[in-house]
Amino acid sequence: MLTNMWNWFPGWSQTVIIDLGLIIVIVLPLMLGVAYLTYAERKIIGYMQMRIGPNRVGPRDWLQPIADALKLLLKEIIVPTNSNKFLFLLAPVLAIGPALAAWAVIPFSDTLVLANIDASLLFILALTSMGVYGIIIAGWAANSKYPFLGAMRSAAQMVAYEIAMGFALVGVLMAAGSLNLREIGLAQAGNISDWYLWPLLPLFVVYFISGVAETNRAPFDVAEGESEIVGFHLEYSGMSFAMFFLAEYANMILIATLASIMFLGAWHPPFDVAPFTWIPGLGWLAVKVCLMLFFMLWFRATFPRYRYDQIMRLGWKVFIPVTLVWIVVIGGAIFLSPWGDVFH
Amino acid sequence: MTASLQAIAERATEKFGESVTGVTERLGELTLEVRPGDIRAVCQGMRDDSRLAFEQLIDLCGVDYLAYRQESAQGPRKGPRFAVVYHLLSIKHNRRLRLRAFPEDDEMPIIDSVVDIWNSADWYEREAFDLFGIMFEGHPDLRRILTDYGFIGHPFRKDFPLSGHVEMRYDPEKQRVVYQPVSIEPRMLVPRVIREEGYGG
Amino acid sequence: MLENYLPILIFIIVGVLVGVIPQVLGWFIAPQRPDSEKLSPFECGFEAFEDSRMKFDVRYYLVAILFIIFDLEIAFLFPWAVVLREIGMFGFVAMMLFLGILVIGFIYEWKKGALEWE
Amino acid sequence: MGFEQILFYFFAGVLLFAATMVITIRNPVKSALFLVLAFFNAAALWILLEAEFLAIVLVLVYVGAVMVLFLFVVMMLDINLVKLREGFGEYLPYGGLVAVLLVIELVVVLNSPQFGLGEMPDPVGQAADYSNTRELGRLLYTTYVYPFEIAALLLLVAIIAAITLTMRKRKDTRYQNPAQQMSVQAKDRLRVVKMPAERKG
Amino acid sequence: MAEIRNYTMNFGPQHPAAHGVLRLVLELDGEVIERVDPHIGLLHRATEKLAESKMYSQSIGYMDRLDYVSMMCNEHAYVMAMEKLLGVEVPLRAQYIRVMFDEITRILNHLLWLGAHALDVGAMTIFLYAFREREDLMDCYEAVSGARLHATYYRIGGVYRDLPESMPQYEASKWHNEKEVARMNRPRQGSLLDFIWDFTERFPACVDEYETLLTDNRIWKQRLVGIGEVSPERALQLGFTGPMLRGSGVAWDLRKKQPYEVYDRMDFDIPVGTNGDCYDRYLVRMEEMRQANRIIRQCVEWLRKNPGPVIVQDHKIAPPERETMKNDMESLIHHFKLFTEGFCIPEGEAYAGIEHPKGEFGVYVISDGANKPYRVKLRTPGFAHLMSIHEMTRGHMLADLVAVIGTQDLVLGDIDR
Repeated sequence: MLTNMWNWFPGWSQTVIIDLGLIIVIVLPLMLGVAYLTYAERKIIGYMQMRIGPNRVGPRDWLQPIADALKLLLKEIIVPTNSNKFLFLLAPVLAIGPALAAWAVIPFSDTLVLANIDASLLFILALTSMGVYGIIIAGWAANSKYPFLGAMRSAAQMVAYEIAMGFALVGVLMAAGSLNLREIGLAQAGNISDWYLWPLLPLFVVYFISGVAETNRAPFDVAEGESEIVGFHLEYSGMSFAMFFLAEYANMILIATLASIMFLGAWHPPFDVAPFTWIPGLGWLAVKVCLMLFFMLWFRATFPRYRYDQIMRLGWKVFIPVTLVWIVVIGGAIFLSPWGDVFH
Repeated sequence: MTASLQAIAERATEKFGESVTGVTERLGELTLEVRPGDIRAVCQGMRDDSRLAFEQLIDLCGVDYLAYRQESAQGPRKGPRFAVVYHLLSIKHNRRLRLRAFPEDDEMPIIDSVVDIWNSADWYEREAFDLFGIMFEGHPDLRRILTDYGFIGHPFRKDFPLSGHVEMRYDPEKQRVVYQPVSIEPRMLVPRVIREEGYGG
Repeated sequence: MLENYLPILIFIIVGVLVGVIPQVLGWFIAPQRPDSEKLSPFECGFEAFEDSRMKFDVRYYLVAILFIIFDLEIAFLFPWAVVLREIGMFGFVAMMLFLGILVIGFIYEWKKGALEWE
Repeated sequence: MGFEQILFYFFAGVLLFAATMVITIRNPVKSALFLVLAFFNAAALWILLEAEFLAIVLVLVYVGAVMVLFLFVVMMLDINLVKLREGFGEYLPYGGLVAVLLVIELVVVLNSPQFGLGEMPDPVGQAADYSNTRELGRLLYTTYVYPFEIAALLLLVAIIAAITLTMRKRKDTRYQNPAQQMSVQAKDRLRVVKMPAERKG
Repeated sequence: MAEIRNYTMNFGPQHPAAHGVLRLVLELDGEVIERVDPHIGLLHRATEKLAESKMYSQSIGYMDRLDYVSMMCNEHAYVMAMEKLLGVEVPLRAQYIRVMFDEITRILNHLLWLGAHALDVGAMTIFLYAFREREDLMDCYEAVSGARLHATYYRIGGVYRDLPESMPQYEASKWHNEKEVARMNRPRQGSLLDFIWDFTERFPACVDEYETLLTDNRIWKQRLVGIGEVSPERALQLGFTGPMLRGSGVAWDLRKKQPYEVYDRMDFDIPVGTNGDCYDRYLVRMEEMRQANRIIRQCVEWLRKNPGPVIVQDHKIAPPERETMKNDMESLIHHFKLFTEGFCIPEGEAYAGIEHPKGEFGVYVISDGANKPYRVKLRTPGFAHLMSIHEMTRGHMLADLVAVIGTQDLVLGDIDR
């Protein structure tokens, strides 16, 4: 009965339904991951600050993120009077859209990838550069002073760190020789010594820190620095605010995943020996992503906040020269030096 | 009269002559009465003279002498009503000094400002103006500092009732805060009494 | 080749829906009690001074232009990095020349203080 | 009418709609956003033509960078379109003339024999593992290296022009040199003074 | 190019970094501060006018609410001014208790300053660490006076009562099982002095913990070094006192220069900065916490060895114990007299300044022989420091304004009085 119901659909819509199913399989765990990342952040930073963190909702306080989501659902969405309504409500969509769409090309293991297009790395860079729009329009549409200044500052910050990120990715491309993330992952096969972490260490550091700055987190969260100009989503409340919240955490997970795919040998176990290979590729990727997320949470608990011009200085004057120099060094290593075959 | 205070008193009377009208020393503190006209010259001298060297103006406060010893047998004190008291501190000689000046006019008490001698006098003078109504001539920005925007009267004067004249209340119908005449009548729990010397044996 | 891009299109549509549906849901479920005080822009408790459109600050314009130029630089670097091994030394020297010219521009910016954000 | 035709007409339709909205809408920010929508659909069309690298770079550079600049400028300058549009009436004939001229040129060029459909080889569907970027890279850095270097010079000119036009140094800002800030050591900034207590009182 | 008009903005009362109800009207040129105009007075309670209508001992409670972060130091200045006018001699044990609690208050104040300052600059964790130590010190306050914050423990002529012999214990609850409660009660077995002694042994390690997190942190240095620099001459001109003055390099501390109570018997040092920027003031206050710890230890050692009266025995000023008041006619009359009409202070005026954690806190009293003061003027350090905010932040950026507000250790109760 199922089959004739299945081929009742015309040919092309069958592929659409299959893809829709695959997308749901990616989006749902991602949403849960984002929800429990917020919970993990509150718990981990809590323990770092010798307090317990949320422990009231649900058995072993596992339902806290669901409770947060429901609360935000029931909060009234306030649209300030002299702001233009359409843009005000469009901004969260522009923030969350690119954050989710980038997951289409992420390879979770050598076989599990939704859209194995050739230029997947370029696609992700293009989409993250789209993320700036949500913030700019949110700041401008609210037509009030604080969010506008906050939006301008975070936009300029994201713009500055996108360049550093782009250069860091060029380094990975030179090593891997292909834009396709799956091939970059495959190029790092073998044990831990083959990961791109070691030959491209400065690029890894620059990429990860730029990623943190790109998502306006930890020492770079000047846009929504509580103690100064309150952030661009100041006038938002209810589900619109939840969208920005969701977008920030989705971007965090995206940056962590990209960093582990490109530098920490994607789904490869550290040692190609028996006990390690039992865990599937996706498991190893999850471990690495959790490690990177832990670093991001750790940053937030310990570091004070950079001042805005120091962030721009770091972005322009430190990261871009470092990456440029390292690109030339790798280029030289591939051609001139004997260990050119480091990148087989 | 410890040696250091004695030195200040002599130096001051010798340097400023008749502009210092009174010198009293009590409880280890020296107080100089200064004529209001040349308060600026005295303060300038206090700061610049190497043997006085009062680098810091610690405090400047207004005093309203209207009801001074009012409850005593002889009745309230005569003389000018408002006074401005300066507390100075010398870091070099580790000494303190108090200057008091009585502006003559009681209706419109006015005295020269010492902001350009010690910049810290800026807000103190604004506070004395706000709470007592003492005008400071030459002050760059003499506005109210502690009382509400649009407050009428000078609250710390003795003739200003403790409960004030105006009350502020949230009015639910108008959904905003409204000002209205004060609704509590003034009451005195403990009477103010001045005991004469040798009271009760 | 094209069947790879169909899921991306659908994913973008799903992403937009994930952005829109909760807001629409929130619009209907959450209480709606507009109040003039609530709807005024947040100004730390006092009414805003004047229209919030900030005067033109040239810094943002300069950062945006520099970003475009460096973005183009990255766009040129990408294909070069992919075919690095095939085009050999000649391609490498060509790119070093390209980067050299742009590093001159970068140093010029640095010295003129265009990167300071004061 | 294959699935791709449907997509093509959809994207082309949205592109035309967005383009017309760009020039007709009143609010400058909304017109900039419609321009972004137009670029997005142009990229989608290019992907249908399997020019994959160019499409994504179009999104990366135009939507990611150029439109951000447009939005920055448009949001900050209070351009009121009403004033810009007043003169629409009397410029119409000249504008119309130029438009007609343009159309004629297009018709002449496209009807010439070289551009006939026959001469153009219809685009061949590429194999699955075909890498558009790799093809582009092979050509760009080998045969077309000379225009590539000129592109670099163009970018250099753009940098210098942008800076000389807009650099405005603020005069009285207090700068901190980060290198000095970080070289500061706690121990050379603090001295703990052992001080005998002066006599009491 | 269009004329760049400055951008006026409210750094208003409802703002996370406004330390209470401080409203700053800022004029910004893009990101740089052109003008700062503080509007204070939102927390003005006319304490001085109220004190004029209350008996002398009744307005000790007001003094706690002035600078609600260092409570006993405010009381100390008020009480010292009255004792100076009365010419009464405070028993030695009471002086030692007062010095010990002043130093405990100094640590309390510096811990809250550190937490708030670090939180404003972005380091969230320090706030929680600092408040962990504050809990223990507030337990000392509670053991002595019953209230964690507003203690009203000092009285004219000494302190209210002697140090308690036992400390309250934790009980097991849903959140803490027996084993944890036993661990938490370990320092609470002995008397208050033992508890304080145990605290002083733990405290230097805690200060080292804060220093490891902040002092050599590159971002902390970038946010603090060179911000809000004040030269020693300007500091004196602007009326700076306490850590703000010492941060600029002037070695001036009332506890050493004009010692009161038993400070001249205490052995401690004075930290002095060199450049007078936020980083120096941060280092000065951190060192002050260590020195305060040393003073507390010396007081505890002395207090353990010599018991004695804690308030002056002259019952015309200090009320007699309640037991004697019930069965002795003489003390009943004194008790009745003190609590209905109070005592009269002979005519005169006095100024008593102490080394308050924020600077020099002075009380200037004029009495005309009545049972109520004629005029009480409170010289609070915050008022003088906030005056200079325009000069310290002009030309800096908005984020530095938050750092300067933090380094000035502003508490609006102290400024608005």
